[in-house]
Amino acid sequence: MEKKFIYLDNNATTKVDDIVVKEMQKYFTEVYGNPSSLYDLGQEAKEAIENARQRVAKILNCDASEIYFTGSGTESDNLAIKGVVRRYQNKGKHIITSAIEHHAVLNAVEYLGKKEGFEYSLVKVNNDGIIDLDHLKSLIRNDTIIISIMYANNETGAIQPIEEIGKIAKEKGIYFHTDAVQAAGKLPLDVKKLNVDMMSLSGHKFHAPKGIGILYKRNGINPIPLFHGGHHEKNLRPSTENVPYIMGIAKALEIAYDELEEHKEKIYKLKMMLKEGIEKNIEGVISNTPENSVFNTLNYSFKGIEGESILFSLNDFGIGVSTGSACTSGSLEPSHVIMAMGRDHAICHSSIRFSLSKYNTEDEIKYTIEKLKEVVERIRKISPYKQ
Amino acid sequence: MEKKFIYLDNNATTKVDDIVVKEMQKYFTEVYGNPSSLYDLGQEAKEAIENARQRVAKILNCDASEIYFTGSGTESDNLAIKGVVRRYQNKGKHIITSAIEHHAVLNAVEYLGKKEGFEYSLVKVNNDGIIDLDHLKSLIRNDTIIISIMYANNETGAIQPIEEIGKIAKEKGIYFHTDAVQAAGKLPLDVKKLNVDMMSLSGHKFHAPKGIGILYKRNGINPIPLFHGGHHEKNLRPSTENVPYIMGIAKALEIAYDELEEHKEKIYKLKMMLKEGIEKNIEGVISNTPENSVFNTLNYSFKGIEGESILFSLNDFGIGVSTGSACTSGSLEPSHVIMAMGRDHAICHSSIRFSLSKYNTEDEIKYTIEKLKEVVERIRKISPYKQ
Amino acid sequence: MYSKTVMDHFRNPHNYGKMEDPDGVGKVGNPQCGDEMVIYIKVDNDVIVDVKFETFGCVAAIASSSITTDLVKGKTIEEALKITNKDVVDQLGGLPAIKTHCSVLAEDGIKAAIEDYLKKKKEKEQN
Amino acid sequence: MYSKTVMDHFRNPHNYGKMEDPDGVGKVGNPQCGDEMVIYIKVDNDVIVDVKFETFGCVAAIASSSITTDLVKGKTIEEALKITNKDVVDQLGGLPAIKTHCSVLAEDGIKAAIEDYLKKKKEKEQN
Ligand SMILES: Cc1ncc(COP(=O)(O)O)c(C=O)c1O
Ligand SMILES: Cc1ncc(COP(=O)(O)O)c(C=O)c1O
Repeated sequence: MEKKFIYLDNNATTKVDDIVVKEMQKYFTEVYGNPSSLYDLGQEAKEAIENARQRVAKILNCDASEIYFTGSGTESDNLAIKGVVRRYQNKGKHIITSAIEHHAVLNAVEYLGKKEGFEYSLVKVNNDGIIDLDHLKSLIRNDTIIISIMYANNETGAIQPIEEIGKIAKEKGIYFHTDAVQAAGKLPLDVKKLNVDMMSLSGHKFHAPKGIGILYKRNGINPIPLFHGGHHEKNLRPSTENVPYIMGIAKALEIAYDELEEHKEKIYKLKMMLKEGIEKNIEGVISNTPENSVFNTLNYSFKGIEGESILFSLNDFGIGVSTGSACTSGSLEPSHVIMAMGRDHAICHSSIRFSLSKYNTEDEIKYTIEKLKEVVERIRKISPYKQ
Repeated sequence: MEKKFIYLDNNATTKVDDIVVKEMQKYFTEVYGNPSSLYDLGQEAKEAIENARQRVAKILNCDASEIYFTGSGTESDNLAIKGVVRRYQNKGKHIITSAIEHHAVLNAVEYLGKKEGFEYSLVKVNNDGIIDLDHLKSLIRNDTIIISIMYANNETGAIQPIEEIGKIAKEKGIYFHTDAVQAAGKLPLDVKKLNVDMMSLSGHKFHAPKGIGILYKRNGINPIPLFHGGHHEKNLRPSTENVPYIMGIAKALEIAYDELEEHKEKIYKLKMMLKEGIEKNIEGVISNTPENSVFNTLNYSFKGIEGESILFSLNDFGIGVSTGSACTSGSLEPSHVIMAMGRDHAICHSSIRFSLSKYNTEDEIKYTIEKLKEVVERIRKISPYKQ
Repeated sequence: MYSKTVMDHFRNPHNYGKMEDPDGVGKVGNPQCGDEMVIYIKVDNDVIVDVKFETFGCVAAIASSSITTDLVKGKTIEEALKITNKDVVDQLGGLPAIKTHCSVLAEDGIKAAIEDYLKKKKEKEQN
Repeated sequence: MYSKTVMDHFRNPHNYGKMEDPDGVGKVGNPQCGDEMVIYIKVDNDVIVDVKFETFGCVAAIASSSITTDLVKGKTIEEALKITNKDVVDQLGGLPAIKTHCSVLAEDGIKAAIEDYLKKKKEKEQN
């Protein structure tokens, strides 16, 4: 038990699936041609990535021509949002997003606000961390060009009413982008059903590597590229294509959806086990994860303790969890997501996220509950706020 | 002989070195943590990439804090150029680059000209495809903010006088960026000697994978990021770090410079063999590669034949070469690089690039010369312009 | 990228080379633009009894020339004039969109050769 | 990220817990900001003979509290007042820059406790 690291931070990143690793190998040293090259070695690479594009399109229920491979989830988010508002700014300069978005969306929007003359409004969430649709409607203006709302939140796992938001956007003729980075492999990605115009995915959240993303972009929308260069990805994302990772992300997405029911059942069971274990064994816990959440995520605040001290204590037992999102681990700010849910500051400082994967086991969860209880009790002894 | 593909298009992309492939593996499935995560699995990944950064910095003779990992050469070029001119546009709106740059630079600059109110001038090259320094000087204006000139040209291999351009830029207080994508692994990258403020590299040109780039950026210069998000790469390039490829690019760069003399000797010998073979055996050839060129590149025009027909004919013999750059293979335009050298249009349509690597052998070169001769003779029979 | 038929015609083009004493010659395109075709025809009793081409150009240009010579050989002038670039593309099993102009050039080439033949014929008749 | 000394103090903090009948108590920071420290001291003949802390906060905050209690224990009031956050950081073998404020909080905490002690002493003397 002590030897293997118990990884419960799968919303931060995931282990690459062995099958995915295997899938990629031949594109490093055998089919290593440039897909733009006309000789066989290049065309083989070209066919491979076009095949991958089709397989991804099938899962998203769209045309292969609407799938673009990018370098990350952050890049997909920025490309969609900056690309569209820069292109269509003559139609309006107003952006709507939410208070619980990932920084890849929030900081892009903030930059557009500060430096490029756009205005933006943040939709509120309720106590459960779910978008307030009435508030969203009230924010729509005549000059609103884009709405960007995430599909599932990375910190709490809360699932957002994307379909409804899509309908509202459609009625008003506003472009709708969703950051589905945390939904991939967990929720259906049918872009038609979801009423989305653009959708971002990131490979490393579903057992493909870090450094590959996908942007679904409905045909007819023409974002301005973030970078200019060759004709790759129809000029939307120039750069010699990352063939191995493109093959990897397609494979990983296929595995995730082929085996979705199986993973869902297994992981949800572990989640419920952890939930019960925490709520029955530990006092003074506040759940930050609503009922309507992705099947792998649980977020709790432990009263009287700052989250980081739990994180490091669990690490001493070989258990990996996070406070807030990994991307803000260098910051002292309490989680903006938990804050937006109206929790007290101190409670926000006390939050810990557990995010599971298909690789976790019941033994790991049992061990985690046991150690978590020990850790919380130990640190509370040091705290002025004992329970 | 017939079985193995003879790959002579290493300026388009390269085979990933087996050692590099091996180096990356453990970061997919063992050290798969997010470098921003605080527990051991994350910190191990963090230490790995910081170590990679230091090793890269050593080769570039700069501080590790000046090395940024990006998603491609194109991204590095765009980040440097767009980032700097957007940040410092109050100092001026004029950009200088050259007529022979890669599209990653040319199209970025053109976009800035068309859409963001910048002006640009293109430096001419001489018949050998080398920057005309007097012309460059004459283009400098009071409001010039950046000069971007490539270190070695991808099509002809021509080496540009970077050191001198750096001096001129420094004297005038103009930022200087060089696209060193084709120089990496072939020419010294000492940024201090080269007098550069920023330098772009791309992994897949020196046996690391496609989809990883490096930007050297002197401390004190603050480009505006292309995308906004988390705090990765000091906010300059947010996105969860591509740990395996970062380890791969560092390893590949080390191999390239540890073994530089050895590769140089071997590859240059093959280049000379090919050069002699072509010039002695085939009539009506025009060299597009000057004396002062990288040791792996040769570019010829074959009078009376269009390049693509040579390319496909050589492919039939299992030999991979290119016409112009891979990135423009979808285009009908003659090479803008050969055009800039003042060659006749027809000659530009007739150019073929041979670019070698450490994996090529003498037998491959002999076979190539033999087949090239056959192919050229065959196609000339079809052409109205027989020699 | 290219169909098997295109590659077959490129590898083994039909009817290439210069023709001695042609009845009509059409020259279209120019090497500055990357493509030039010269089409030669021999006509007997309004039937194209022989045809040859010389092409400077890409794979698609060479294959288009080759197939076009096949298409017109044995046809009457009238029939040959009805051949369009679409026929050329169809016979080749398709061409990449960016290469369509090669088939147009081939159509233009054969038309130019016929025009030249008709002009010469007229001149002869007038003499 | 953290030095071995920081982790040692975090794992086995010295002198933590509530003190019965302290001579001085300093409470600094607040949980809204993510850090709160309560420092208790017992003083005999101007010497800090015992010290305890209770901290809500991160690893650095807990370790800073712990080492600070070590630093002041057995010191005179005068000596204890000379201890700065830099001493705390040095004794811990360094702190990440972003966590420096934890050492400042510890310095503030011990000063607040001493102040409280001095104030109470004065009050007693005045009575
Ligand atoms: C000179 C030069 N610059 C930039 C690039 C673009 O690099 P990447 O394909 O990694 O975006 C290339 C090659 O593609 C190149 O040859
Ligand atoms: C919701 C969400 N969006 C975007 C991202 C950014 O993805 P990437 O790290 O691939 O840039 C993440 C995770 O890092 C995320 O959780």
